[in-house]
This record gives sequence, C-alpha cells and structure tokens, in this order.
Amino acid sequence: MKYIVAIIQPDRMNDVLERLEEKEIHLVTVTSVMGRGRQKGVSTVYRSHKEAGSLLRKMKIEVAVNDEYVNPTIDAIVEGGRTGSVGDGKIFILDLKECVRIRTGETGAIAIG
Amino acid sequence: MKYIVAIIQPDRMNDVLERLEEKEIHLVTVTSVMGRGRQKGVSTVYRSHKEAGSLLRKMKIEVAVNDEYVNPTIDAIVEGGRTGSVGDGKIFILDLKECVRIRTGETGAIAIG
Amino acid sequence: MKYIVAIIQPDRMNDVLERLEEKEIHLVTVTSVMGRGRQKGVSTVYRSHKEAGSLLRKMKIEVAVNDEYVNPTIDAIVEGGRTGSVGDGKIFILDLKECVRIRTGETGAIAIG
Amino acid sequence: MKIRNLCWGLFVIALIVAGLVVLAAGEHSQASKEIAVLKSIDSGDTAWMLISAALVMFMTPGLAFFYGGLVRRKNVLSVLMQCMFILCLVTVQWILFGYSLSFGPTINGIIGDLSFAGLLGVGMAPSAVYATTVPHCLFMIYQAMFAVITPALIIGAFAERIRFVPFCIFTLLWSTIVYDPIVHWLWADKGILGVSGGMGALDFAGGIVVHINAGMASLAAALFLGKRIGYPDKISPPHNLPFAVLGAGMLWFGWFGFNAGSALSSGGLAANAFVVTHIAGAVAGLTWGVLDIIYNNRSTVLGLITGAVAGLAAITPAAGFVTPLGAIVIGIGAGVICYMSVTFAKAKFGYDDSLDAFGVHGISGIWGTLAVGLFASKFVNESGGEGLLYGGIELFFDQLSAIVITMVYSFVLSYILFWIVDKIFVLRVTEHSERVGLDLTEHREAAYTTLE
Amino acid sequence: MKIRNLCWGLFVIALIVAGLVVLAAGEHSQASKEIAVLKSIDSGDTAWMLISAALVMFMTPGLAFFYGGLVRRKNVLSVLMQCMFILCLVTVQWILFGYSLSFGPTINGIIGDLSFAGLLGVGMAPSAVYATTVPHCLFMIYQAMFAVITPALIIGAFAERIRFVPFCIFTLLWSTIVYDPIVHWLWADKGILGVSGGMGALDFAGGIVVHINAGMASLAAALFLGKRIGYPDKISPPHNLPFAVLGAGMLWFGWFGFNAGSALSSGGLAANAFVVTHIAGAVAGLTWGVLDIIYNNRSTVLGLITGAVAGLAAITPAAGFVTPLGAIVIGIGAGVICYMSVTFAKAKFGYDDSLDAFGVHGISGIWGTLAVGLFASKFVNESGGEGLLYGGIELFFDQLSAIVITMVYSFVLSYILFWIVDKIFVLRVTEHSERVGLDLTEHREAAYTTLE
Amino acid sequence: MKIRNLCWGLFVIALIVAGLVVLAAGEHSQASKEIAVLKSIDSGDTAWMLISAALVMFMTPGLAFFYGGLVRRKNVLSVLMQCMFILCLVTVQWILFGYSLSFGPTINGIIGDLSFAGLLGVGMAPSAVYATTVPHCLFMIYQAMFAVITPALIIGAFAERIRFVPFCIFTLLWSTIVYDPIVHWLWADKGILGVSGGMGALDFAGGIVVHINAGMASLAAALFLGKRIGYPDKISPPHNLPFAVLGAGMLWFGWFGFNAGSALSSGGLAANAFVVTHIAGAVAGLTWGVLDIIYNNRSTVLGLITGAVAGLAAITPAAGFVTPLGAIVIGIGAGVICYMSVTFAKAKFGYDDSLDAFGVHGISGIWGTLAVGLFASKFVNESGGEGLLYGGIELFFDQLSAIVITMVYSFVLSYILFWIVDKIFVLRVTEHSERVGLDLTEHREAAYTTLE
Ligand SMILES: Nc1ncnc2c1ncn2[C@@H]1O[C@H](COP(=O)(O)OP(=O)(O)O)[C@@H](O)[C@H]1O
Ligand SMILES: Nc1ncnc2c1ncn2[C@@H]1O[C@H](COP(=O)(O)OP(=O)(O)O)[C@@H](O)[C@H]1O
Ligand SMILES: Nc1ncnc2c1ncn2[C@@H]1O[C@H](COP(=O)(O)OP(=O)(O)O)[C@@H](O)[C@H]1O
Repeated sequence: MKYIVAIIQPDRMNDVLERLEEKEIHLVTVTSVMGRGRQKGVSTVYRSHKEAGSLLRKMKIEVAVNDEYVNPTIDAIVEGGRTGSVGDGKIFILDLKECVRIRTGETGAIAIG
Repeated sequence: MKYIVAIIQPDRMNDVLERLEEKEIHLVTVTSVMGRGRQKGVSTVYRSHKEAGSLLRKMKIEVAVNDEYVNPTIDAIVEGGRTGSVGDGKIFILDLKECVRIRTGETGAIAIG
Repeated sequence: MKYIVAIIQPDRMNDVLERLEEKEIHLVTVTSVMGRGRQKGVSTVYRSHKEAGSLLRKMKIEVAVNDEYVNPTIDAIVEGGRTGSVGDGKIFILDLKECVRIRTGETGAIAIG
Repeated sequence: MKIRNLCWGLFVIALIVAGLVVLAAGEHSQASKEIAVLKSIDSGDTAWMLISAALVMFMTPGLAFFYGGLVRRKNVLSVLMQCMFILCLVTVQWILFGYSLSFGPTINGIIGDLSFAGLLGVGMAPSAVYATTVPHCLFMIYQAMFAVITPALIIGAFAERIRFVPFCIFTLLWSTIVYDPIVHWLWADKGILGVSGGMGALDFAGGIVVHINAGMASLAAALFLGKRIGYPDKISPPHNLPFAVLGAGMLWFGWFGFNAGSALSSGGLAANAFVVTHIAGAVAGLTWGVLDIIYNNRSTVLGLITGAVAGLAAITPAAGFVTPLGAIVIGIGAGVICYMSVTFAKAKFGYDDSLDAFGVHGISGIWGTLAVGLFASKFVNESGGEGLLYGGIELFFDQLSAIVITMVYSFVLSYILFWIVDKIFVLRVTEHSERVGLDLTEHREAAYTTLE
Repeated sequence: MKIRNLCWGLFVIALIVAGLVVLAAGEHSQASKEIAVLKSIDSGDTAWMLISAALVMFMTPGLAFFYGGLVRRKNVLSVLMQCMFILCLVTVQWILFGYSLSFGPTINGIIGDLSFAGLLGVGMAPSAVYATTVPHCLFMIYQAMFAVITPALIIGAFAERIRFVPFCIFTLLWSTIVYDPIVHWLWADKGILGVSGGMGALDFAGGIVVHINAGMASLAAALFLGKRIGYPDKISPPHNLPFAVLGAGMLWFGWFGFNAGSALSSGGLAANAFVVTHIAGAVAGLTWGVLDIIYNNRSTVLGLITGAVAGLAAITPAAGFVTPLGAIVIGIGAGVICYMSVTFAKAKFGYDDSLDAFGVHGISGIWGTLAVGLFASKFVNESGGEGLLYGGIELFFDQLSAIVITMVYSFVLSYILFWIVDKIFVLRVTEHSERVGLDLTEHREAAYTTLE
Repeated sequence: MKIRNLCWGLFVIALIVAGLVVLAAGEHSQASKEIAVLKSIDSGDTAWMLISAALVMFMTPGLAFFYGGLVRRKNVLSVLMQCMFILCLVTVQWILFGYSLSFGPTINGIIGDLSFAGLLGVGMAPSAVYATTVPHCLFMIYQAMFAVITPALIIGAFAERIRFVPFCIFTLLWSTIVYDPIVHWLWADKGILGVSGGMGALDFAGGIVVHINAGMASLAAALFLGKRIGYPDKISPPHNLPFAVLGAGMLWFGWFGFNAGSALSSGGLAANAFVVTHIAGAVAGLTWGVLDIIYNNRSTVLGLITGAVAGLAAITPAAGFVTPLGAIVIGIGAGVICYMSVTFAKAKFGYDDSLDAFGVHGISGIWGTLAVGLFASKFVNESGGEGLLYGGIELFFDQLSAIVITMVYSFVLSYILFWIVDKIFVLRVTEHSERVGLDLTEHREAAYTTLE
C-alpha cells in the first residue's frame, strides 16, 4: 500500500478529482496549503510596504492506495494537474504500513478502498 | 516509531482527543481538511446552480508514536471516532525514520513524547 | 529521499523559511495546523463558559529532499524554529519512495528539487 | 416533506391573495381621505421617523450577525437565514393583518379588529391617535420593524437545532397569536394594560412587548427543544467573534431609532431617550467588563458587547421616562443581573438557551420594566408616571402586573405553539443534520469555501 | 503599461485642474446668490435629504459586500476595489461636469449644458426647479450617490475577469456618455422622456436610469467579455455568503434613502415610498424563498437576499406612484421573473453574467418600470399618472417606449464603449491572472492571510 | 495583578457612585427649567442632530473594523475590544464630568467648571450658547461621540502590543487631561483658542480637537512603546482586508454625521459640509490611487481607503468654511501628503505607528487645519473667516498657532501620561503575549475557530 501526497495548483483541483474518479480512485483527502517552489510568488504591497510574498496557494491531495493503483493515481494527477507552466507541483509517494477503517475496524488492503 | 494519520468526522474530534489523552497520548497535530469518501457529499445550490459537493469537512489528526503506542493510538481513535455510519474515516500508519525535538535537539524515541 | 514534516511555532515561520533558503532548500509546503503538546494551551472564556483550549496554533512545514539534504534541512528548521521554550515542536522524517514532478513527469532525485 | 412544503407555499400565496382583495377594496376610500389632512404633518418629525424606521430595520441584519458570529461555522447561514426570512415573512403578515390586530380599533382592549387589514385606511394622512404629526403609514411601517425583530430575538434560543419550515410556521403563528395581542394590550389606544385607557403600565419602546415577550418565548423554546448534542462542554466556541462585534455595533446604532424613535417625534423626548439609551448601553457594557475582570481575571469582548446589549434592552421600556441618573442605575443593574443569569443561573438550571436570548433579553427586559416603576419621573415625560423613587406606588405595581401577565401569556402560548408545530411538522432537526450542520442540510449552502 | 498608467494619471489630474479653474471662476457669483433665498429651506426636508444622501452612499459599500461575498476568495478585493474606486472616481466626474450634463439647463431635452460645470451656481440656495425646499448642493450630492452606484452595479457582470485600469476608463466614459444623458432624459427639467416637458415616462427613483441602464450595460459586458475560465461548472461557489448577507442588509437599509429620499422632501410621499419599498423587498424575498422550496426543496439564504434585492430594484421606479397593493404585486412579479431569468434564461443562453447584474437588476428594472404603467395611481401622487389598472393607457405606452429607448441606447453604447476600451487598453485579464486571481495580479494584495 | 484589576474596578465604581450623587442633586432644578423653553426647538434640526449623533457613534465600530482588519489574526479582538470599550468608558467619563470640563462655563478660557457635572442642568431645553435649536442634552450626547472616537484613533499607534487594563487607565486620563481641555479651548464659549471670545482659530468638526490631537498622542505612543517584535519586515500583512474596507465604508458613512452634523442644524451649512466632505474623501482616495499606480504600478484597495480616510480627516476642520474648490485642493493635498508621510517618512524615521494613526490622522489634521487658513471664505460661513486666498492673513496665523499649541500640548501630555501609566502598571505586553497574540493572552478569546 502506498500513501500518495500531491501538491497541485488550486484551480486544477476539480480536474484532478475528476480524473481520479475516472480511474475509480474515489477516496481522497484535500487540504489547502501554501507552497514555495520555483514559481515566483507574487509580491504584495500594503500602504507601500512591500512583502516578498514567496508563498503561493496550493492544494494538497492525499490518497492511500493499494500498490496496483499507484500508477493510475499518478497518471490521473499528472493528467488533471498539468498546465505545463512552473508551479504545477509534485507527487510524493510514501510507504503505507497499515490502514484501518474506523467504522468497521477492518485493516489492510480491504480497508483502504 | 510510527507516524499515524487519521481522518475523522469533525464532530468526533473532541472525543478522539479525550480518548487519546486517557491512553496518555497527549501530543497530536490537527488539521482541518476536506474528504471525498463513500459518504455522499451534500450537493449545494447557489441561485439554482447546483454543485455536486462531493467533498465533506473532515479532521486530520497526526500522531507520531513509539511502536508500543501504535495499538493504543489506533484503539483510541477508533473508540472516539466511530459513529458506525459511512464517513467515519480511516487511520493510516506510516513508518517514521527519525524524530527531532526542536527545542532541545533530542532525537529518536525520547523526542517523540 | 526523505519526506520531512516539521511542526513549528507560527511566529517562527519566516525565520525557518529564511534559514532553509540559506541552505538552498527552496521548495516547501506549509499548512496551518493546531497542535496539542507539552505547552499548555490558553484556556478561553465565552460568556463565563470556560473552554480548556488545549490546542494551539502551529505551522506544519513539509519538505521532500534528497538524502544529502536531510541534515541541512533539520539544522535549518532547528535554528530558525528554536525559541527554547516549550511548544517549539518537532521534526518528523519519513522515507520517500518516489517523487514525480507534475509539470514534466520527471521522477526521482531530479524531480524533488 | 415535499408535500408539506408545497402546502406551505400555497398557504402563503393564499394569504397574499386574500390580502390583495382586501387591499384593492380599501384603496380608494383611503386615498381620498388622505389629501385633506396632509398639512398637519411635521417635516422634522417625519424625517426622524423615516430614519428611525430604517434604523430599526437595520437591527435585524445586525442581530443576524450578532447571533451568526456566535454559532458554529456549520450553522451560521441558518441563523442569518432565519433573521432575514423573518424580515420578509413578518412584514407581509404585518401589512396583511398583523398591524390591524395590533393597532386596529380595539375589541374590548384585547385585540384590534380588522379595520386596518391590508392597510385599509392606513395612508399618508396622520392617524388621529398614533404619532399624529407623521403619516399614518409611516407609524405603521415603523411598528412593522418592531414586529420583525421581536420574533428574530427568539432565534437565539433555538439556534443550531431547528428545522427551517416549521420555524417559519411557528414564527407566523407566534407573531399573530402572541406578539400582536401583547402589542395591543400595551400600546394600542384603549389596550387593557397600557396607559391610554388601560391599566396604566408604561413600556416606552418595548421592554415588555419586545424583550420580555421574546425572552419568555426563548425560555419556552430552550425547554421544549432540549439541549444541542454535546452541550455544554463539547460545543465549539463562537466561530467568528468579529461578526458578533459588528452585529453589536449595528444593533447599538439601530437602537437609537428603536428607543429615540419611539418618541414618535423629533424633540426633547426623543433626545432624552437617545441620551439615556446610550448611557445605559455604555454603563452596562462597562459593568460586565468589570465583572469579567473580577470573576475571570480578564475583560472579554463578548462580555462587553453582551453587557451593552443587556443595557440597551433594559433601558428600552424606560427610555422616555427616566433621567440619566435612572439610566446609570438601570445600566449597572442590567450588567449585574444578566451577568448572574448567564453565568450562574443558566449553568445551574442547565437548559440550553444557545445564545442567551432569555438570559440577556428576557432578564434585562424584566429588570428594565420594573425599573420604570422605580425611576420614572413626570419631569421627563408628563404623560409618563412617577416611580417609587418619586413617591409613585401605583405605577410600580402596574409594571409588576404587566410583567407577570405578559410573562405568563407569552411563555404558555409559546410553549403550546411549539408543541403544536412540533406535533405536525417536527421542530427539531435529525441528529445527522445537527452533526453535519444546518447550513448544508436545511439550506444546501456552505457559508465559506475552504478549498480555494 | 507603465506609460499608459501614467497617461491615465495625467488625464485625471488634467480633469481636476480644468475643474478647478471652472470652479474658481464661479465661486463668487454663486455664493452671493445663495444668501438671498436661504429662508425657503425646510429644515425637516433638509434633514431627510441629508440622511438620504448618506444612506445612498452607504449602498456602494453594501453592494461591494453583496458582490464581494459571491466571488471567489482570490477576487474579492478586486470587486471591493472596483466599488470603492467608483465612489471616488464618479464623484469627481459628477462635480466637474457630470452633474451639469445631467441636470444643467437642457439642450433640446437631450443633455444638460455646462452651466453647472464645477458646481458653478450650485450652492446653498435651493434650486428653482429641483428639490426646491433643500439646498441645491444637497440635491446635487444626493444625485451624485446615484451616479456612483449605477456603474457599480455593472461590476456584477464582468467580475473576476476585467483589468483594473481599463475598467476605470470604461466607467468614466460610461458615466459621461451613457448615464448622464439618460438621467437628463428622465429627470431633468424638460428632458425628452420625462414628465416635466418630455414624453411623460415616470421613473421615481431610478428603475430606468439606474437598473435598466446598468442592467443593459451588464448584458453588454457579459456578451463582450465572454465567460470566465471554467464557467459554468468549475467555478467555486460564493466564498463568503455572510458577506453577501451583510451587503444585502446594507443595501436594503440604504434603499430607504434611495427610494423614500427620491420624494425630495419629508412627508407623505416619502412615507409611501418607504412603505412600498419595504413591502416589495419583503414580498419578493418571500417569493424567491417559496420558489426555491418548490424547485430545489430548500430555501436558500442567497435566494432570499437575491429575491429581496430584485424586489427592491423593481419597486424603485414605482415607489412614489403605487399603493401597497401595487407593491405586493410588483414584489411577487420581481421574485418570479428574476427567478426565471437567473435560473432558466441564463442557463439557456449561456452567457456569463457572473453575479447576475443583468438577471436581477436589469430584469427587475424592466418589470418595475412596466409596472408603473400598470399600477400607478394619482391618488398616491398627483404629479404621477394613471396606470392601465386605473384606466390610463397612455402612461403604459410611455413607459414601454422609455424602456425600449433606454435599453437600446444603453446596450449599444455600452457595447461600443467596451469595444473601444478593449481595442486601446485590453479589457480582459490574462489567463494566468484569471487563474491566480485578480487580487494579487491587479492589486498586489491578498484579502485574507492563511498562514498565521 | 488581580489586586490591581480590583482596584481599578473599585475606581470605576467609585466614579459612578460619585456621579450618581451629583446627578441626583441636579435632577429637579434641571427638569423644571426645561419645560419653559421647549418651544424653541426646531424639529428638523433636532432630527438631523439625532441621526448625526447616531452616525458618529457608528464610526467607532467602523474604526474598529478599519483597524481590526489590518492587524494580525491573533490580535483582531484586542483592537475591536479597545474600540468598543472606549465607547463605554468615555461615555461614562463624559456624562460624569467630561462634558462639564469641556463645555461647562469657562474658567479663564482654559477649562470648563463643574456646573454640568453629572449632566446637571443639561436637559431637554436648548442651551443658550450651543446648538440653540436642539435640546441641550442632544448637543451633549453628540459631543460625547466625538469624545469617544478621538481616543479610539490612538489605538492605531499602539495596536498589537499594549496591555488592556493600563490602556483603559491611560484612556481615562487622556480624555480628561488632554481631550477635554483642548475641546474647551477650541469649541467652548470663550475658550482661549476658538472664535467665540478666544484667539480666533477655526476648527469646524475637529481637525485640531480630534485629528491633530489623536495624531500627536499616537506619535507619542509609537515612540514611547517602541516597535513590535519583527517590525518592519516580519509582520504578517493585514489579516482581513475586507474588514478594513467595511470599516472604511462605515467611517465614510458616519463622517457625514461628524462633519455635516457639526453645523448643529439642518440647512445650507450642513449641506455644504456634507458636499465638501464627500468631495474631499473621493478626491483624496483617487489621489492615493494614482500615486499607487505611479510608485507601485498598481492601485491597491488599502491605499484607496487610506487615502479616502485621509481626505475625510483633512476636510474635517474645514467642512463649514470652504467651497467645493477648497475641498478638491484639500483632498489632493491630503492624498499626497499622507502618502509621503506613510511611505517615506515612516520608513525613514523608523518608528512603528502600527496602523498609521499619526501618519494618516495626525498629518491630515494638520494639513486640513492649515488649509482652513488658506481657503476659508465668509461666503460659505459668515461666522467663519477669510483664508489667505481671500486676503485674510490673520486667520492663517491663528490656525498655525492653534496647531502648534495643541501639537505641543497633546504630544507632551500624552507622553507623560504614557510614562506615568507605564511606571505604575506596565503598558507593554510580555514578549510571550506578543507572540501568542493579545486576543488569547489579554482577553482569553479567539476571534475565529479553525478546527470545525
Ligand atoms: N521538495 C518539495 N518539498 C515540499 N514541497 C514541494 C517540493 N517541491 C515542490 N513542492 C510544492 O509544490 C509546489 C510547486 O512547486 P514548483 O517548483 O513551483 O513547481 P514545478 O514542480 O512545476 O517546478 C510548491 O509551491 C510546493 O508547495
Ligand atoms: N484511501 C483514502 N485515501 C485518502 N483519504 C481517504 C481514503 N479513504 C478514506 N479517506 C478519508 O476518509 C473520509 C471518510 O471516508 P469514507 O469512505 O466516507 O468513510 P468510511 O471509511 O466510513 O467508509 C473521506 O472523506 C476521506 O477524507
Ligand atoms: N508526537 C507528536 N505527534 C504529533 N504532533 C506532535 C508530536 N509532538 C509534538 N507535536 C506537535 O508539536 C507541537 C509542539 O509540541 P510541544 O510538546 O508543545 O513542544 P516541545 O517539543 O517544545 O516540547 C504540538 O503542539 C504538536 O502540534
């Protein structure tokens, strides 16, 4: 099992969720985050006081999947999330040791879906 | 050491925190997230424009624990978080390689608590 | 590759980001979280109704790095984040199996930076 | 469900159509009468009543924010919706028959007849008995704003757990069966409790009519509906205190129209009401602030605005009868008594008056109305009376009687109405709905976006 | 870019300087005239017009929040900015020449001459033709607030995708070329469409001048600019509905100044306008609420406030001419028609009127103006007319003509202005800017901090 | 700590009790006098002053939001609390003795005596010297709102780092020792600096009394307290700019009561003040917008509202004395000068005036007051004077003297008061408290919930 964390552009979220859905990856958790990357942040001005503004709004999508779903998940995120310009983000894949469904107490591969 | 990530119902949070406390798991980090799961999201209507609304508010609880605390943690979350209806969420257990306490620079098992 | 998660004091964030920058660790993702730790939360009062208020505002910083950058990252966070008082937070280091740059599809060590 | 909703839609439409007929009938007679007397209108009084009506209207959104900021994030829209919906619903009730029940020619001092139904004869000419220097329709609309905000106050008691459609039906019934008669008793010409031909109880701007009345209904609501899940210890704190402060600011601002407008003219009496209103609000806010320091070691902003609202509510019945001295005492009293009621009494009796509608409005209404019997002075207002302090004993007992009568009437009738509406429509939301939040389940809307 | 901005800065400064010269010239003559007639001022009327002007001013921030709450988090400041900037920009345009073009002595009923440019002769003495019991400059500033809010309404149509500087230029041109003439036609002495020497169309407080006019410009904007990226299915829902409710509350409150203030005096007519305004808003809100239940099984707060705003807009042209009966019908009509327009028509035609500026204001303006031709009654206002219902056929066709003429004029001219400004300055933001949000790209500000 | 708080509670209570005695004593004499002269009240003037007082009251919550939106999330309640608390505290100070010190019969032009303490003799009859067509108590409460907002302005300078109780004590002392005398000098009958028997300096609505005065105290605060941790580069940007826009809208709206209300009657003078107020605000906002484009390549919403507030502050002393021409120049000047002061001067001198209370209010107050000496014209107001532009040299130097005198007095006394209060109570919060935020540490409340 893998725990996949993806950072994407906020306005790509709907597309990513749709693509995941198409590949039958329905279960996800989304968080609103700020990211600093290669993409230059927009600097802001408050009463002439300039702020560097290196951080930009991003979305973090977390998906826990069984191993056979890792590639479809990556594909879905890349397809839905790519705009081709700097700032599109990253996908991080971590090992998932165990998974428990709170409602039933089931564990492992069956609990994940 | 393990890094435990749990997604729970927002209104179960207080109970989960209490149960963790009871089992002497005091240190946790909580984030407000949105989740898509088996639970159907509530669709919303804005001036008759309907939104699918697949995402629901959830809480993410992260706890880093030494291995002997893994089971108590899982139990606490399950006990506090279970309502028995769809949407109760999941617990994900990841391997934690290392842990550092920023204040003291301590590492490993001692730093985690 | 490692996936580093740090929980720090909110007002230390700018310093931590600066220190990371100095060590050429530019790419990070930041989330606003609440934490319960050794630091006692401030209890609040609403029309004389007291709330225990165990949770305090914290910042979560996530950085995925190649192995040679692990120590500089930890150092940077510790230097920037330490105030010396309880509540300074923790750094958690997880194994990162794979990393994909969404924009290009590159993977592995090259994608991370 | 669907069918019930439809029924209700039809009911409203039926009401409206009925009203239209009445209106159409009355049009011509009304209009012709007007032109004759137009000259007795005072432009200054009219200007003040126009803006006062607008100010009182503004209190309803103000209340919406005061309450809305205090509930949990998932229920804020439901509270805003209830307030704004009352603004629409009760306005229609008022023009169709509510005004007539309240201020129409009396039937034995108990209730108005239907002479003014559909605003028949309520035109640009001043009324012969009410606010005689401004257009009759202006007095009517000014009073409409009171009819709106009174049931809106009750929202504080059943917030976060009531279904929307039953709430609407309850409100419509409550306005008609509880609010309109009580207004008539106190304020209508020859109403049984009031000064012009009645028992002689004084209620300048609505201590009894608005605050005690809504307060008792709130208590009934809290008792009837029971506690919210998790109350008292697992309810999240106010989700947006700045909204509550905004609401308090809007309320305070509007209260000048509420109290000083109740002079129904622009002159010394309005000025006195304005002054004592401001003083009582300030003093009560300060009092709460000091008590907060004493009991909790910190002054809180929620405490301050709660105190201010309590003071403003307490001075309401008295604004046209007391001096600044009276206002200070009323303010201190409101601060102290409401502090006690919210802090100790509620905790002790354990009912869940979510936003302290009874604890603040009901209690301070009782205190303020009693205080009229203590501090009223004919120096301020010749058509008022003399309180105990100035040797008047009768007035005090008139006030007491009026308080007790309205308390009983309002509590009992409100409870019965809750019971009936609950039997037919089910008042309380399901547990699931309470957990998810009323915004989504009752209105299919989310107040704020999180992922953007 | 830099250079263009500079140009524009210089342009504004040039305008101002030009104005100063004019002003300086006029000062003395103006001032001397004033003292003579000062006694005819009525203090009550003046009090009401002062506060009405303030109330109408308050509607612009109100609109800012109504609109601002409905856009996405990343664009909220751009909407607030556009509203507040118009408040500044159009005020200056108005005092320099806009007022004179609108209300100056007429040139063939088409447009005012420049006699009042720079407020020449617009002093403390009442005007001989407009609002004759209050200072002329008060009438002028009251009207300034209308000149401000009208272009602000259009923001709803092009929100979230227009560049700021071109928007400013468009607004300046639109106010001068579209708004000022239309005001002149309807409201100026001897304007071609109005009652005092013109065709005879009635527009009490701006159904044509404000709502139809802004509505048609909005339609032009929506058509010219095209859809937002992701419209209609991938646009996030309103980012802060409580703000929209707050804005609606402020609008409703201010609307009393807008409509009842248009009586230009404090008396029966103002009171009638106040009453019917409140009724129409309430009825339309209620109507939308009921339709929401019927079609979506839930009443929504956004629906309720949209309905209320539609009702308030619809009663605007009629407020001084119809009875409460008329107001109820107008309110129901506004609710039903705008509901249909927003729900079905917009979906069908597929244009992206982001916040329904046309669908709500335009449509209800048309309905309300027509309704004058149906329900106007000389019983309410002798200087008004008789609608179809009271046997007046002529008025109905006058209203119809005025509607058609202004619809065409406003739509065509607005479209041309958009086209010209687009050719020279490019109206629409880049795709990147639309994705990131206008707050950051156009104003270098973020509305809320997230990491703190 | 506990003990100090208690002391303070007792102090307040003592004050109140003292006041009550005074009040009680004065009641009868006061009341009897009133009835005699009641007829000289003008209902229109009274209507306008009633609503003006309400409008000025509304500015304090407005200011709270203007400031509250600009601070960091963790301190927003502390700012709201300070504003609302002043509303309560200074109101009480004012009625007990502040009004008497300010407007009581003069002691050598320096300060009022205690004749009006506890509102003795301040009743429904008009005063013989102040606002003679409205009830005396209305003039008193109108002025109370000024006494409230002036110290509230200072909050902008010490925001985010002051302890609450010492802040309260400072405010009470400052109102008494700094504000009341300065009001007396300028506005009281025979005050040494003013026109009725004094030096002859003009201050229509508070350029000196309110803006310069609060501005200098702000400078003293910023210098005395030192910088916030992290200033200037590690302070988060404004946490909620829409709140700041809301506050600005409320301030602008209220400012009509502030300036046009200062005519103390409803007529030409009020209308002129209304017009020039609106113009100066708009022009200054526009000016800042243009400067923003020139210097930063973008117009910002914070810049626009800051400019507007600067313009509104600058026109305050001049509103009853200058023509629209003057207003335009004053507006442009306010925009340019405050822009420079905030952008360059503050950066250069490096003091931390958190929200630019000095940079905006102080500076524009100085500019506006000087501008009276330049542009005042007897054509506008016979009881005014002639500025340099109209050949009057004396007035200019009177203005200059008044500015210098009040600047010195206000700065020195404020600094001393800060010093004293700091010595006894410690003004500045601990570093820990500053890091965690004043909402939690000083008030035990959180403005927003995050986990819900
Ligand atoms: N190594 C990393 N660790 C943590 N977050 C990262 C990392 N790399 C990228 N991110 C996140 O992804 C976002 C986009 O990264 P960026 O470098 O701008 O895009 P791209 O991948 O297209 O070059 C960043 O804002 C940051 O939130
Ligand atoms: N595989 C997963 N990956 C990421 N998040 C998940 C996953 N499974 C569940 N979740 C999170 O848990 C929440 C509840 O899941 P759901 O399927 O509705 O409940 P249940 O586990 O009771 O069937 C989801 O909304 C989502 O946030
Ligand atoms: N084991 C843990 N698991 C999850 N979060 C933790 C853990 N330990 C600490 N944290 C986070 O770090 C924050 C600071 O921890 P605390 O114990 O107060 O500080 P310190 O590390 O200085 O003793 C907590 O509020 C919590 O968010």
